[in-house]
Amino acid sequence: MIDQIFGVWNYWIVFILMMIGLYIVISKKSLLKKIVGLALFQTSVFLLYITFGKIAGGTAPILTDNVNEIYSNPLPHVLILTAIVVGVATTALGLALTVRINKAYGSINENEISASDLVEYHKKYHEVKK
Amino acid sequence: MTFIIKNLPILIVITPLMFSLIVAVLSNNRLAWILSTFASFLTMIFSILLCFELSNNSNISYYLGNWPPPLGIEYVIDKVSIIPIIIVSVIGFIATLYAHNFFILEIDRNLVSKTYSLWLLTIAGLMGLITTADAFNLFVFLEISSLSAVALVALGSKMDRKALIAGYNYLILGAVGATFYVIGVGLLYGVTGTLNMSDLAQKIPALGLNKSVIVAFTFMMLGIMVKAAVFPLHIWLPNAYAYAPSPVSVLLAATATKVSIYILVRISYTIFGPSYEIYTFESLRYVLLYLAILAMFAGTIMAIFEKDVKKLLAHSSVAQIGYIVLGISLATSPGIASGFIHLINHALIKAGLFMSVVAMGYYTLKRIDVNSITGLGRQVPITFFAFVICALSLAGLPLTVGFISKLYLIKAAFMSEGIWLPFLILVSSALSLIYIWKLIEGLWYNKTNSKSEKIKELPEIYIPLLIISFLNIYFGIDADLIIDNSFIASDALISGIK
Amino acid sequence: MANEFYIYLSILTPLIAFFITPLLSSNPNLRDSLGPIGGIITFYSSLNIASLYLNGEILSYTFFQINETLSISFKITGLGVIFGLVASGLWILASIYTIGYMRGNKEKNQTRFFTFYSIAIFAAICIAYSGNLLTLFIFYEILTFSTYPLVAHKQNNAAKQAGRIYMGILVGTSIVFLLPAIIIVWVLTGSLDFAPNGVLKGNISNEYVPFLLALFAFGIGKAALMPFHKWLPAAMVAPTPVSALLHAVAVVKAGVFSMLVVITYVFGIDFLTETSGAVWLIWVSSITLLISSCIALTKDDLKARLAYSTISQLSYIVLGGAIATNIAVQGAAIHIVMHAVGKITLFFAAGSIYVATHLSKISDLNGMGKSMPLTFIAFFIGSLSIIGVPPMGGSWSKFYLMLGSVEKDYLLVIYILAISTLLNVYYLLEIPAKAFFQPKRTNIQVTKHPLIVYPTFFAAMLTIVLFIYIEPLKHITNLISGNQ
Amino acid sequence: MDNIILKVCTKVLFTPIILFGLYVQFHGDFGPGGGFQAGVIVAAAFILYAMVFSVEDCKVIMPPKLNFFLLALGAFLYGFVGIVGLILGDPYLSYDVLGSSKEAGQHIGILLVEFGVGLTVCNVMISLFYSFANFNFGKKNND
Repeated sequence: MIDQIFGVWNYWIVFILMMIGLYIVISKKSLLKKIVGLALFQTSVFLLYITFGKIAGGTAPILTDNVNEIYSNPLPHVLILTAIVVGVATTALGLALTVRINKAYGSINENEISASDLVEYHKKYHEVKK
Repeated sequence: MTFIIKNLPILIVITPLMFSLIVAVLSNNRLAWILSTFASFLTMIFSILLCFELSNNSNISYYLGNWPPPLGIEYVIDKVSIIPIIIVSVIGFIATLYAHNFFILEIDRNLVSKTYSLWLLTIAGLMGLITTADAFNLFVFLEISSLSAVALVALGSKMDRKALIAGYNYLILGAVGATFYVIGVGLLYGVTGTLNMSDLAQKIPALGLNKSVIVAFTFMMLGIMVKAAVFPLHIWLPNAYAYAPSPVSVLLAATATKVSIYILVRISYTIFGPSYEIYTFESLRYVLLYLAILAMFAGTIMAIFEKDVKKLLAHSSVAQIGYIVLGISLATSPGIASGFIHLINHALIKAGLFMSVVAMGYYTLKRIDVNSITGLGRQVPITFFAFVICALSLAGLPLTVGFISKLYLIKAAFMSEGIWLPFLILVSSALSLIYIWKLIEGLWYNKTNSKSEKIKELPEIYIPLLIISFLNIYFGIDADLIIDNSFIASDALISGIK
Repeated sequence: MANEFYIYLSILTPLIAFFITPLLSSNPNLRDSLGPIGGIITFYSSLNIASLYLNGEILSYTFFQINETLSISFKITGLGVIFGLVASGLWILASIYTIGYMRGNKEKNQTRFFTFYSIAIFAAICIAYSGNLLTLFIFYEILTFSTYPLVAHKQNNAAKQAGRIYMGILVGTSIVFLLPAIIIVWVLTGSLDFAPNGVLKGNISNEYVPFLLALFAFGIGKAALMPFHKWLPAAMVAPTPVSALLHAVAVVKAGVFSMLVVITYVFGIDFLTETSGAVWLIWVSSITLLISSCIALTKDDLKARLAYSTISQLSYIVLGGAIATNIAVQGAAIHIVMHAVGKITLFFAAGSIYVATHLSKISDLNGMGKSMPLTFIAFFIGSLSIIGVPPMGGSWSKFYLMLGSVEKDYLLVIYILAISTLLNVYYLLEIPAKAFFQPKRTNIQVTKHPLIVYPTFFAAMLTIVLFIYIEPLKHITNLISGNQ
Repeated sequence: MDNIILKVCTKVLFTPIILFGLYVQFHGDFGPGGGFQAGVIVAAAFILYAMVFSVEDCKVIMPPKLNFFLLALGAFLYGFVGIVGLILGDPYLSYDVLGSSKEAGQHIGILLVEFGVGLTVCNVMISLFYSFANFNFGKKNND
């Protein structure tokens, strides 16, 4: 039982970070905070991959004269390098959109944005009625 | 020229990719358009060549950088993946041909060439998604295509600021979906040590009822279901399609979700196919089935009450995705084949519908909603004609592609589930007639006491439109090509299960 | 080869008219003459097809093979010959009449009207000669969609509402009921072709037969079985030539024709008798027949009354099919012809009254008989034919229907037929009676158009001719169920 | 920022940072390093310059147009090297045929590709910085 909890503590961290990130994405009204949550969520996945790749006592996988040296699996790291780039692109695009939204709506709060869209809709509707 | 034949699987991906980089730095918008059209034309030619290549052998496999799998990345083209390849390349070409007038109207002039760059990048991403046989590479292409698609959607903000919100929601949901997928891939990699799809398929059955694999399967399916807009994970779709710049709506509606559905099929049948009894539980099949039925009705009913025409079409897309997923969830050869048939046909139908609706918006310079279309049909007769053909095709009028897909879908549903399922399908498609008819009627009726002038229709807009409507009819009559290939594809998938 | 040429000719003529008509919009005379000319050509080829059929030659032609089991193909059947003759023959009359009506009434968008008129005829003839269920379904739907612009020709709100009901019921039923029925047949038998004694025998267990038949019966909304009859009265907003086309020639006849085809060539009369799967249909059609006759009594609008009368007459034909004996089906097939001629007379008359006086209420027609004697005499003759009084053609079909029900001992059906005949007498003869014997109340300007009056009178004469000249028709109907 | 010490230090450090970036770039062939790291390091030099002086000054030494061009060029280089291999008769992204021997080919290929990566990463960083640097995050500006 203790092993179940503390023996795999790295997975617990991944899991907790993941849930925090997802919770932020779902619950926060601020568009900026959502992106922060998303970044956290993605980072937790990076950790998950790296946890797989790590071998206790292993070093960087660089060829040396010592044939018996233990080294970590390099593939997850490479994959995560790609995933980090993707994550950066996502975050950058999200931030850029947030900036543009702020410019267009004067707010980055979801509720205020939908309220102002509603106002716009009603204005248009009344114009049609006139 | 043999190196072209030899390298076709990668050429269809890198042609749009490389051209997107060239187009990005151009300052002349027209030149950017010509180059993009050329690139998408080349892609289409390569895809068609690939089709011929494939008629000789059952699949073409390509090792990137000469690294053999499972170490290297493998690209595989087989009888299944050729279907979405043809859809994306043909629709991509027609949409690119069609795009120019709209982009210079709807987007800031100095952004047009970059828009084309994103556009080609989307096509490249979609092509990569289809061809790759590496689970992680698939994630990269998933993000390439969806990030560029998000940027394209957000570019609609010059016309309507809601495009920004639509793009933002698309981004967040898409990123969560892709991350879900990558979690699943990570878990699979953790237990099998490989990322190659066929290698995974070989190793998973040996693991039995491993919890990691079950969780991985769930995560991957969920992630792709978000991308494929399977009900109820579709909420990003209507706004994204509705507020994107017009050509982007055409491209995305016709291709993006189709490719995601193809991946859904790939995951559940190719990767988990050999261990089908263990992992693709009967229950999951039923989850998909019921979600598809809900999607059919929810999408249709939302479309009936929707005023904005582009959004209406997007809601109808949700319903149509329901039909496709329904066919696939039947898990029989005719079922999957009918899913593929509708995959192709719906791409043709929705491309035509979006093209004609945005053309009307272009001519009248305003957003098309149900009230503003009254009498528009006589002002733009050619566009109206194309719209009617595609709309009737959506409704499933005989001699159009919509009828063929409905015929096979109902047959497959009847053969595996009995009468209740075809009945539900038909009720929902009869309901879909309501919104189709609302549009046709609105376009056809005259405005009360106002003489409307005829609008001069532009050949560069109506020629691609007429091509699409012609295809809608042609493949409704000569449906052999689509039907046969869909059955070959579904048989190939089903044989993986056994 | 040379014989199949007649199939091409009869199908392609209206199609060519459809393509040429829009090109001739600047020359109304030439455009309008296309209708009668096309009608004569089509009728000529239909006659040839009929005589070839009587000589025992089976013409068939596959237009397109979609895959091994699906094809768009044409094949001449006994019922098809009858329906083809009716559709093409009455097209001549209707097109001449239409010219007069459209000009006399100064309607707008005449070119569009004629264009869709010919495509509707095209669809009707294709239905007549269709060789399998898929072809039948395809042209059934095309007929629905091509008649929509005709129904909603006036493009006002009333037309919009009516058009919605029309499309909603016809397309809705065909998608929800007819299409699955066809697919069930396809799955069960692996083919959709018509066969002289049905294809379902041995492929379906007996308890499902009524169910499948119900899908067909309600799916063919054009047969106007209750409760899917509403579209017919709704479609009355259309110009009268359209009503004539819808109620006498193309649409409703396509519906009952499809019903008979399904009963004889898909189920097979013997199979239905064995399984008694059509008994429920007898009662449904009888009820439709009675109720719609009663509703017709209450209608004061002339066209609405005729519409409900049509619903009840259609039920005769369905009833004939449902009784499922050779004689009853023969009666039903003859009734297709007789009712077509009779009802087109009545609608022509109604239309000429409308063009001449702009009256549409029955109560306004008092005493009009003196100012338009020819029209009302035609109306009277047409009514007698519908009622079934010799020497009008309608008597034959009722005679056969009664024979059929006697053969099967459905005595109640005979009573119902008798009651409905009495109702017919009341609601149809009331109109000429009022016109001739009531004093004229209002002073109304009467303007006649020769192209309207003569086709009307000619149609009325045709009902008498058909009574005498019944033999060839009997020959054809004898061949319907395959026993030479 | 008008701090003279910072300005002088930046001017002195600017070149060594880029040089270090290049070192990391080309060392990546044999040891830890490579395009990603090098790109970020070089970008850091420009970003430092922009922070100490001003974004406008930085835009003089690295105009946004050039920045965008180099960004595309880097990615293009990556793809193009692959295409060269493809034309010479090997699959895409196979570098064996680029040199006289397999090793030499790999060497040249990786070098070029990593240079492309470095170029792109560096310019992406700079352009990200440009697009966010001058933005006013206050309430809606009434333009």
